[in-house]
Amino acid sequence: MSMLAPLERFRLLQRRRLAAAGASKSILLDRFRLLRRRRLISLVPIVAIVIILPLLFSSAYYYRVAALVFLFGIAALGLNLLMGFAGQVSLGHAGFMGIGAYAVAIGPTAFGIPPVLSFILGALLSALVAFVVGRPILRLKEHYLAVATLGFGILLAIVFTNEANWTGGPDGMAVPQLILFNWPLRGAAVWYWILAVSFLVGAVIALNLINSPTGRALRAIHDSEVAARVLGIDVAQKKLMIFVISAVYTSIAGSYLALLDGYITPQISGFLRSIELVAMVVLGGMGSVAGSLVGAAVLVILPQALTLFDEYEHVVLGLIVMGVMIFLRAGIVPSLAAAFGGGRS
Amino acid sequence: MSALSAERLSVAFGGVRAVDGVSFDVAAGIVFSIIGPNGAGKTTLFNLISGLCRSHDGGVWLCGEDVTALAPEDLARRGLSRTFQNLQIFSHLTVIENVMVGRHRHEATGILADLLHLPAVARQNRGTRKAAAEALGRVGLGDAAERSASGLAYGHLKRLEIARALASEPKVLLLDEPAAGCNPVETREIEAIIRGIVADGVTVVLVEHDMRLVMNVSDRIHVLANGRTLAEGTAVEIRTNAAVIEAYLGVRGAREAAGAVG
Amino acid sequence: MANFRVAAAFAAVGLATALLACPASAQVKIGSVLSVTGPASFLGEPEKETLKIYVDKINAKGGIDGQKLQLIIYDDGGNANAARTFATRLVEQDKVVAMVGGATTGTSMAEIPVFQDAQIPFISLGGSIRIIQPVKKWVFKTPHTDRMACEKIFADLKKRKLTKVALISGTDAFGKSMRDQCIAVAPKAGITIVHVENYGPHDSDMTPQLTKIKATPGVQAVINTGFGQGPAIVTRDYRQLGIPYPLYQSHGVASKQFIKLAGPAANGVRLPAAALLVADQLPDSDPQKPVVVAYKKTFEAKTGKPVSTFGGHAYDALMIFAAAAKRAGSFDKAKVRDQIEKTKGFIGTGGTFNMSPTNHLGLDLSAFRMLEIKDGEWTLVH
Amino acid sequence: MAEFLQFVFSGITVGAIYALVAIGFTLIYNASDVVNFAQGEFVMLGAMGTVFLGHAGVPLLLAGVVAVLITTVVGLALYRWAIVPAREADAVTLIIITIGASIFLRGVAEVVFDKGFHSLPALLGSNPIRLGGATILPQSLVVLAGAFFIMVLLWAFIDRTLFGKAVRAIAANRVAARLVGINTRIVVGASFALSAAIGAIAGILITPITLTSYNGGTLLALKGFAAIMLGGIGSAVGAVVGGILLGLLEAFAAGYVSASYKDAVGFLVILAVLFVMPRGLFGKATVERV
Repeated sequence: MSMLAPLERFRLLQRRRLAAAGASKSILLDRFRLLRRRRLISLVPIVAIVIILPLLFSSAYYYRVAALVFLFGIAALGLNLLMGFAGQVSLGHAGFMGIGAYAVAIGPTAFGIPPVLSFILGALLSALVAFVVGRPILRLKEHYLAVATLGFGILLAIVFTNEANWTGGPDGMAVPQLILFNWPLRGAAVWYWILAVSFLVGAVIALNLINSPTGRALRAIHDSEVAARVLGIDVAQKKLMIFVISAVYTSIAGSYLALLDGYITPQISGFLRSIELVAMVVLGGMGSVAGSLVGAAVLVILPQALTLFDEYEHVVLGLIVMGVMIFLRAGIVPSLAAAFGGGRS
Repeated sequence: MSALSAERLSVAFGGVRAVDGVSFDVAAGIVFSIIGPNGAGKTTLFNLISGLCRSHDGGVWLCGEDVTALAPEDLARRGLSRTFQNLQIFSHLTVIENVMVGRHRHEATGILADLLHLPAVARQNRGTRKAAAEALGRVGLGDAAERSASGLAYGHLKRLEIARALASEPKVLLLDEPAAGCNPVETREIEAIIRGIVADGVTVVLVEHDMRLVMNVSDRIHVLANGRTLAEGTAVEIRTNAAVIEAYLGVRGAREAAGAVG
Repeated sequence: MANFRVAAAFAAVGLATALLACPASAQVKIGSVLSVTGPASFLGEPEKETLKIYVDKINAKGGIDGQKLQLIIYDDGGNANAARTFATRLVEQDKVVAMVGGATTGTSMAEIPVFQDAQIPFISLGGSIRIIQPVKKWVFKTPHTDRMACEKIFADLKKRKLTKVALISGTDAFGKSMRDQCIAVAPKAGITIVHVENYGPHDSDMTPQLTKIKATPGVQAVINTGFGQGPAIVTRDYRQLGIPYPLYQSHGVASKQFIKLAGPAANGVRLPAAALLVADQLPDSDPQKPVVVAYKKTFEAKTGKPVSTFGGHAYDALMIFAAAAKRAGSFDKAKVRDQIEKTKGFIGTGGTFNMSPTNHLGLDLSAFRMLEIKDGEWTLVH
Repeated sequence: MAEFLQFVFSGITVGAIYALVAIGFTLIYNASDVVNFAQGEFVMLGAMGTVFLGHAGVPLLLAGVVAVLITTVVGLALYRWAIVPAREADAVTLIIITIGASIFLRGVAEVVFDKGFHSLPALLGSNPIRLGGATILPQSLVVLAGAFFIMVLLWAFIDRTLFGKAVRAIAANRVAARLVGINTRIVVGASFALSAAIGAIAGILITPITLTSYNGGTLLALKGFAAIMLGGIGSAVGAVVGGILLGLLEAFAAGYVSASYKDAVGFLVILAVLFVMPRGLFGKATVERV
């Protein structure tokens, strides 16, 4: 419920703004242009897909795969804000997935905190951790930043593996169900809708950010830190801010994953998971909101499709990853958008 | 009160004294040019003033305030802005967004408001966009506003940097070779832009190799050679300064300069 | 607009994938999700080969009640999330009547809710006792639990009058779980654990940990719980440091590969394992002998690889299912489940299974044999 | 004291392994700015290739040579078919390409070889050397010597030969290097080939200690990557010193702190070093021109 609040508020605001603007045609047109400028229009096809897809689904399996696509879309979107917009690499983001996941697992079982509250606390804890480690880590650049974030992620994975009294150790632990108003959230279809809507909310917030003063400052930092600084942008503070926001996105995705699976193991925060998140961002397209979803879709759906190839699965997966990056080097969405529409995405 | 003073600025890189005890004083509302042969330390001097590197000695004062140890972003908030010799364009942004970033120090919404796109953000975005469009108009790039910055020609990028710096409404503006790579027509346009900026009461500090431009717009000229001050004076004084002609302009330049005076 | 086209293309790809995934056969399907790749691939690989061989064998003999089996195997790479997705796929898409395998504890635990919800019998190949305790209606398993391995080792220690032991364990799931079980059952067995050490599953040198064990006073024996390459390195380093106490390994290294990797250092190591490893040495009176000899011959002939107990667990699970289906007279899931639970006196590679509503494993300590490695070969300790 | 010495020996053993793996990263990085995430697969290919050629009856020495050659060809192929077509791409894209290559190579190894663990015989036997109550295997010293040998060779190669000059020129400015007539393709291609060969040799030397399997390269590469960051990327000396330091840190952490958290201690120290020296112990500072 708490996750839905921002969306509700957003709609309310939109409605209020529309009402205030009156309904004259020219103003509506103006509004449309504004919407376009805010790029919210890029979400329209995604909304359409969210609504149409279930008509094609013949079983809960499809719902689950689609739900996972949106789930990893949220995580990739968070990482994309950091990598694609602010230009800062993180090879340890799965660590935040782990924090979110173990928050909803440990909170209710060890402390009796209701799952919904644990969910929120997990996001806050991730934000806090990101805030504390972010300031020193983000002073580093490029490969050094990469290894520092990598180390951070591995540290968290080690903690989740070793503190077996809390986490169940490498075998993992069960996660209590999320119950909203006496209605247990179970079944892949329910999660499909929750995750699709959550992704859309996350996408709206991301698009809001991108076109705000903060967002412009972040994109500026990506291209030239020096120029950003002489224009009065506190680069360290902005980087830290986006690191925290990005961590919250990823943490929320982690919480969802734990609740969806009902069971988690420390793999959730492992090095391979971090790399997978980075690959989603880069495959889909750095700096593209739709790209985050497409990148997630590719890496979630491929392993399902590639079972066809049996033992050659990984050979084909490697070839596809290389091929996409060689031929669509800006990422799938930006490259295809440039090829088809000539427009920016 | 002077808009900008530098005192005994010095910095060395790997034993080479790039800037060595340079002092000067820029009166408010003038064009103050810094010239010198390649490697004289002009850009390094800009970096020292704008806080990108730190002087071993002396200090910098902006409108009477000691700003010696301040970071670039703090200097920007106090009204110092600059452009770059090697372009520092935000190439993933559109032209107008580049300039909108220049408005950053005048934008006041918090991160939560930004995330939720509260009405205040929309209002402010409109204001920022308007101011940015104005700044673009002043450098003659009004038509290019919605284009991608990476698609602009070199000369236009130079102007884009000026517009971006202007949008921050600086008191003192450092221009690092704004006319580099420009043809004579474009150079005259840059000259007009600089005159317009000064007319608005902004103090301009200019590093430039195009002598005609320097001589035309400068109220005072400061000459560097090998990191040290060689001379300072008005255009006429510099043109006739024997040491400057010797060290910097060379024989051919001296004849040209003499011709220009005559 | 460009965005829309991209999104549409993405939807089309998704749809195509979905269509590809549609099955088209009317045989009786049984599913398996194994960790064929990843860190637990040494479990998944022989399990996969075993299932393939024996499903073919069953079909060659005309199937079960005239119906042929179709085996669907997915590789989860050792990842619990992937395991759950594939489990959902088996249930929802492939419509399997039973599931044999979930190679590790972590993946099995993630899969359990899917089969519990769908009410489909699930025979896991995971090691931990958590899979069947507390009892879950639709979930069974065939491998011995790590608790049994601890008890077997402790019993052997008592026979040798050794009571003070040091533990060294891998931080992987198997090693950690067995370590915890050993610590838990030690007091009951009259064993004192005087020191505990860990190592990472991919470490290449364990001498610091073993040095500390060597320096601990009073140690009489050392137990290493772990699987994969770690135990081989522990064994080698153990000899390098010249530690004089007996070294026990777990059933996690019950394959010839361990002896090959550890080399001469493996001599003298003891471990609890199923009779399968010493098939030829069993007395002819041993009821397990025909079963394990047959399995060993078949597996080694078909794959050219030495037999391991891990593949044996898959054999046991498949055969328990087949027998139960035959007894049930149909592939009705509930009836098959009831029959699996009524498995009595079934002789498999792991021992004799006697399941009940409260025991979904059905093995007792006698299933384990204590082996010692002598001159690079398994030998029975009498 | 004997205990302390044993931890030192353990650290040297593990550190030499990290150093040998780490050094493979430097040449490719110097020539192309690419951190090659498939470097671990080169290590694996060298080791598994030798093992399986040995199984096929090829004498081990010959098997090793052939495995190194095969890996070298794989390195060249990686450059020719994956890096060249994408050469204008940015660093992160290139990293993802090498990650794709590493998945691909692991996939191939899984099919061509097998999924089991394998070992190779130690070069100087497996009787431990005893010193002051502690022991070390001769193979540890072989690995250490190998790391130093390759380090010296690489240093001489980069500092003393025309090829090395070309590599440095390309590292400094690719376009300028091309303008003065350096065939960047040949030089960078050769760097990939040499890095692959170094990786394969590393794989053969360390396998008697670490054992090998089709997916054993990934974690080794991870530690190697951490080691070069500690030492300073691009420096062969940095790679070796970083590797040995990391090994010693882990051994002492395992001995005196907690074996469960020894990897954590390693990374914490790397983080601490980077906060003080943001470009590692031997990294060169770069000045951004504005």
